[in-house]
Amino acid sequence: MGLKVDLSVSLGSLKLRNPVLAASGCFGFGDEYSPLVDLNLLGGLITKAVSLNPTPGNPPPRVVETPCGMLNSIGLANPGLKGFLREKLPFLRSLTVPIIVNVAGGRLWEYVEVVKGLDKEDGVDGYEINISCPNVEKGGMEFSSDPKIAFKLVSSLRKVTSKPLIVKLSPNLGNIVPVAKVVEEAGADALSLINTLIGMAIDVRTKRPILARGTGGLSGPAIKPVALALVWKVAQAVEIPIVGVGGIFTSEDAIEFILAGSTAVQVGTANFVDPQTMPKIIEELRDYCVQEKIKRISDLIGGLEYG
Amino acid sequence: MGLKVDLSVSLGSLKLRNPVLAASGCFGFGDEYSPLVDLNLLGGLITKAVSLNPTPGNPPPRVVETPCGMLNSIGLANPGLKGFLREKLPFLRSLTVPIIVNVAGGRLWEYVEVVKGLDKEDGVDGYEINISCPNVEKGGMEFSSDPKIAFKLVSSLRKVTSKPLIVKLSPNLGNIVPVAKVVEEAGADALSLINTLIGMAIDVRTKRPILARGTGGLSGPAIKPVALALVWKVAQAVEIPIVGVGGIFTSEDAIEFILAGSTAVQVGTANFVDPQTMPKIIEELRDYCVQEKIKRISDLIGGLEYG
Amino acid sequence: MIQTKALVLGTQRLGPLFYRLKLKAPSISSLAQPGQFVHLKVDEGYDPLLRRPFSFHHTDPSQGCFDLLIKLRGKGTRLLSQKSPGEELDLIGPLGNGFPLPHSGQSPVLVAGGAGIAPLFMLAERLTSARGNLFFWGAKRKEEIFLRDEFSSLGWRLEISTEDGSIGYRGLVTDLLQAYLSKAKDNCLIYTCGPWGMLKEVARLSGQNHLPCWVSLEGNMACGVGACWGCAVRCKVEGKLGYRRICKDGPVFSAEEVIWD
Amino acid sequence: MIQTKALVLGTQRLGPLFYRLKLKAPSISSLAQPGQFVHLKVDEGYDPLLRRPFSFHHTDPSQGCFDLLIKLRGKGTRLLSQKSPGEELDLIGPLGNGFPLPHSGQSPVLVAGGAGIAPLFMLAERLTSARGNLFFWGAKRKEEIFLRDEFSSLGWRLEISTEDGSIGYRGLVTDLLQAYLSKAKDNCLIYTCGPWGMLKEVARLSGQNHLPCWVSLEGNMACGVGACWGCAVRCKVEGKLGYRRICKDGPVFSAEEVIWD
Ligand SMILES: Cc1cc2nc3c(=O)[nH]c(=O)nc-3n(C[C@H](O)[C@H](O)[C@H](O)COP(=O)(O)OP(=O)(O)OC[C@H]3O[C@@H](n4cnc5c(N)ncnc54)[C@H](O)[C@@H]3O)c2cc1C
Ligand SMILES: Cc1cc2nc3c(=O)[nH]c(=O)nc-3n(C[C@H](O)[C@H](O)[C@H](O)COP(=O)(O)OP(=O)(O)OC[C@H]3O[C@@H](n4cnc5c(N)ncnc54)[C@H](O)[C@@H]3O)c2cc1C
Ligand SMILES: Cc1cc2nc3c(=O)[nH]c(=O)nc-3n(C[C@H](O)[C@H](O)[C@H](O)COP(=O)(O)O)c2cc1C
Ligand SMILES: Cc1cc2nc3c(=O)[nH]c(=O)nc-3n(C[C@H](O)[C@H](O)[C@H](O)COP(=O)(O)O)c2cc1C
Ligand code: FES
Ligand code: FES
Repeated sequence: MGLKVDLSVSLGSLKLRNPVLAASGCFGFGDEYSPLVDLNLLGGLITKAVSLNPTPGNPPPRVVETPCGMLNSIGLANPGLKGFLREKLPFLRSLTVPIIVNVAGGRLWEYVEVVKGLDKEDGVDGYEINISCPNVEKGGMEFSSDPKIAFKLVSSLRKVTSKPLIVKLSPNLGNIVPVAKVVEEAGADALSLINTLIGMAIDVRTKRPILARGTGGLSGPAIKPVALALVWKVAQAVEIPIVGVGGIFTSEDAIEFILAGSTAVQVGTANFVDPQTMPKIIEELRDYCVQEKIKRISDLIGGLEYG
Repeated sequence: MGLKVDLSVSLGSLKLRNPVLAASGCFGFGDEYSPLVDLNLLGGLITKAVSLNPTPGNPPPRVVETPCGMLNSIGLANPGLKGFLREKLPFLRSLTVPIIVNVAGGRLWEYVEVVKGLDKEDGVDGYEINISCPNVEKGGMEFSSDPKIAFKLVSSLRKVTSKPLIVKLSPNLGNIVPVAKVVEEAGADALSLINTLIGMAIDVRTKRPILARGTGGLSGPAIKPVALALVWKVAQAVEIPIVGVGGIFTSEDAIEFILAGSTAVQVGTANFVDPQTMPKIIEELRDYCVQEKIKRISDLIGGLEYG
Repeated sequence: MIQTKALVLGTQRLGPLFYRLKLKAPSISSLAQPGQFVHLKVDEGYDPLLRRPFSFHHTDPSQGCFDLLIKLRGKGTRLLSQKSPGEELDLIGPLGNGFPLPHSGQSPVLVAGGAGIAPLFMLAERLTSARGNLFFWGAKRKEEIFLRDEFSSLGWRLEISTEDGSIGYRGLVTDLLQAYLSKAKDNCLIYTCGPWGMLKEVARLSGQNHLPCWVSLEGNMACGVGACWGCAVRCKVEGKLGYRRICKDGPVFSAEEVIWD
Repeated sequence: MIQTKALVLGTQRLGPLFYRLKLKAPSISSLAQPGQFVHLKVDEGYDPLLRRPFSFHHTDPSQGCFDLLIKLRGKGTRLLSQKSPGEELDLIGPLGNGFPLPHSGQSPVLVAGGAGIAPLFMLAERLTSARGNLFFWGAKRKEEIFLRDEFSSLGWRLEISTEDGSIGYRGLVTDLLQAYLSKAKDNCLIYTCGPWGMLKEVARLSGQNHLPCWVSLEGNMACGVGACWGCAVRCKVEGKLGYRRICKDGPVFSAEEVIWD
């Protein structure tokens, strides 16, 4: 079949050669997976969260398998802004794919400092602002559970960078739409949906929670239906692009998210199960477009037929 | 082993011979499963939702499998109060186990009418008030998403019945604790946690949602970690008993919920997968207690060791 | 209705998309009627989670056995195709109402589309008095047609259509039926099973010709026993628009009862 | 580090709780070092979801093969025990750092608890110059002790303890170690693998006797390649409390590095 398919999509000013990104925390800083995967095939790479100061993370156990999913309470373990610049960025810079740094913080000014500290750096192509991590005491969820605080955070960041700002929202909210709208209004270029759901597992022999912190974040195929429903809902409420994430393991999963209104998708837990997931999905998206005679994958975005 | 184990637990004035109940909507009105299961073994049976008027339910498809779960949009299909009294109650009355009627409505007064209409009936041992169904336009979620409305509903019901009132809450809320507290204050005897999570599945060939209504309620093992985390959280905030539900398929699952603070548990989706699930769990709970030298299963409630 | 373990006796490939699964479960085998089905757990564990419904395709109660005829669709049907003799499957059955048998004087005509052959073959086996009658079977292509020896030994006249014309009439099975009915048979009783669009057309042709017609429907199921109302299909219920359960009120319905659009 | 398919050559029961899984994957086999592990996908599908880590137990690079020694625990290890020759498993390996070999003059002493035998057996195979040295192995009961012929042909002196005394010394393997160390061996180098409580005691005894000690740790893993920080273990890191990854910085650590309480 001679059809040339255009897989590229845009998140604000950020152009991706294909819509498949590595999800934050599920692909480290790229280097760990480079022996197994040709990173330059990806649409982009979102780093593990970077906070201002080095963060050791939570006590173990930090992960446990659940039915079709896993819980994690990594606790944003990361080398901090300086450590990132010194140890991680040089490798990332050597790649030809867009690098999006996932930014986390305990206080508003910490987010601002991290973005400021990264903004002049070559090789940082955008930010994913993590206001939705269920595994830290401060920050994280707080910022996304109150629209006013979310507005303030995003507008403060908007002032210090002109690079693409993607804001990652939590599914652990009653109604996600008000926060999504406020974040859009504050100048975000895109939204990532969703972070993990709060979950728990108990060891019936020891009568203790399996994760040292009690609860953790649920990811994997188990949460796909929840993520998809939220993407669909938010896509009808905002104009900015959405990056869908949650249980994407196959190209069909990716297409479901795109049809529901995602411009791009992220692959998280699936990388642990099969590091070849992203290259496979990209290849199969191309095949799907050829079969369905879709010239540009961007024509599929929000293409759900309903009602 | 000669140890005699006491599996009985109490939900307010309702005494159950064991803590395993059939979840609403997942065991019909009992009769459908009676050829396969000895219903009198159960701790209790919660009926499919009963509304004031007969409800045909939603257009098909109404169910679809998802990873370790399923989505449903049954839409509270039921024969209505009169149909229930005429067609379903006589059979239920013939059983020796407590019958809890799951009550749904579009408006506050409809809930009140249903409870009034059932209250004098022999064979109705309590109510589970469904203020958490994601699959109907009116009622359902509304009642649980606003603490004030939830308070009004439960106190109105409290006035018309002295039978046990169990209120079933939705996981699709940001913070479930305020509603839980308000419902307790309004006089509920117990809380059921959780109803289904909102989810979606898309057919990539037809580009349409698989469920005719777009979204549906996610149940099954996939949601167990979420249910468990909510039970644990609410158990620390209220005094009244909690009935845990969400992905319980094995006796270990049931014990996890009991340790997290459930007084009783409900088995839903598992009945579809294996109708023997409830009798098996009851048997295995007994074995577990013998092994662990626990005389009364009620000693396990909230027995999680943490911190 | 019984829940029991069935022993896998073997699987047999019938072309690229179909296979026959031979099972042994005497209690089920002796009760099974054409048009009824079993609801079976494909595998231990949670993936796939729900049971899968399959019609009885052939029974041999004297041996305590029965066959399912399965078309490869997704995960569940693929896993089933890989079962080895000696494995066990948990199943519930017989479920559903089954095909009502013809009254004396009625002349049954069977119309199958694709995998719809599964229950109709068993019906053909039971309707021994209908030898010489017509069995229409439509498929996409030659490779999806099989069982021809079985049909000839049953004594039914098999008329085949394929969409690509690789065997039999080129076109839809409903074209064959239409042609046949145009030569009018007043005492015909039509039985049909297959994809929705085909059933709808068979229902239309039957109605047009004032012939009674039994359709066997498929739909996503959860419980399979009538408890969850997950398998609802829009029907005329006591004159009004309502729903019926495929698993319990069906899978066989009168074509007139079903709301087709 | 390679991701590849491994061919199942067979499984072999070793008592009620253990079995050996023989795999063929030449690229992996030739790279494997004692103490390293593979991360493997037990089954297609989502249940179980995550890969499972297993240490190399024995390698035969000339044949492109290697063995895993697996203790039945949950779903994953049960499914693996049911694999048939000819099936394929997706695996990633070799992973982790492996055991540092002894310096000349150091006399290795190996201490295994339960399934901890798996990697230590391969280490014993490689340390041919240590023939005659001591290998301590503790288990619950007789049925969990096997491989005795293999040990005698390797030339190691196997000292066994069981908790119920059904074979060897009755008590804990650390009692045996303690007794041995009390007769002091200044040039001992201890290697150990087993449950956390046992490792902690071995670490304590080593410290007390000022002996170097390598421990191989287990812990829940997600990625297995160092990316997720899910397998963290509390360690002294540059003098401070910190975390190390079992999969990447380990699974072998110096006993002094690990924070045991
Ligand atoms: C009463 C009845 C009798 C049937 N008899 C036969 C038969 O004899 N031979 C045969 O090949 N098939 C038959 N089917 C269809 C068969 O049940 C589906 O093809 C099968 O469930 C698909 O499973 P899967 O895991 O391979 O597909 P998937 O597409 O992976 O299944 C995903 C989900 O969709 C459901 N599903 C998908 N397609 C169908 C369908 N057409 N009908 C019902 N559920 C579906 C599955 O049950 C499952 O829950 C029958 C269906 C019904 C309702
Ligand atoms: C580096 C390393 C090497 C290992 N080598 C061996 C070996 O050679 N032989 C052997 O029998 N076992 C070994 N183990 C332990 C083995 O990985 C677990 O027993 C196995 O994962 C249990 O899987 P399951 O599905 O049967 O158990 P389940 O309890 O059902 O597993 C549930 C989850 O817990 C995890 N889990 C449970 N127990 C352990 C454990 N002890 N360590 C790590 N994860 C666990 C599983 O990976 C899974 O995610 C090793 C572990 C590690 C970390
Ligand atoms: C081990 C692990 C670590 C994660 N760390 C982060 C993180 O640092 N920042 C963040 O925004 N999301 C983090 N996430 C969430 C993922 O990026 C993703 O939103 C979530 O896992 C759902 O997608 P999935 O089901 O494909 O994994 C983490 C998830 C996992 C499983
Ligand atoms: C098909 C189906 C129908 C349901 N109908 C009702 C209902 O009528 N009323 C109600 O309160 N909950 C209803 N539920 C929710 C269940 O009672 C239960 O809360 C939920 O399924 C989670 O438990 P599970 O994972 O064990 O199924 C229904 C669930 C399913 C799957
Ligand atoms: S599948 Fe449950 S009622 Fe038919
Ligand atoms: S398992 Fe992911 S870092 Fe070790």
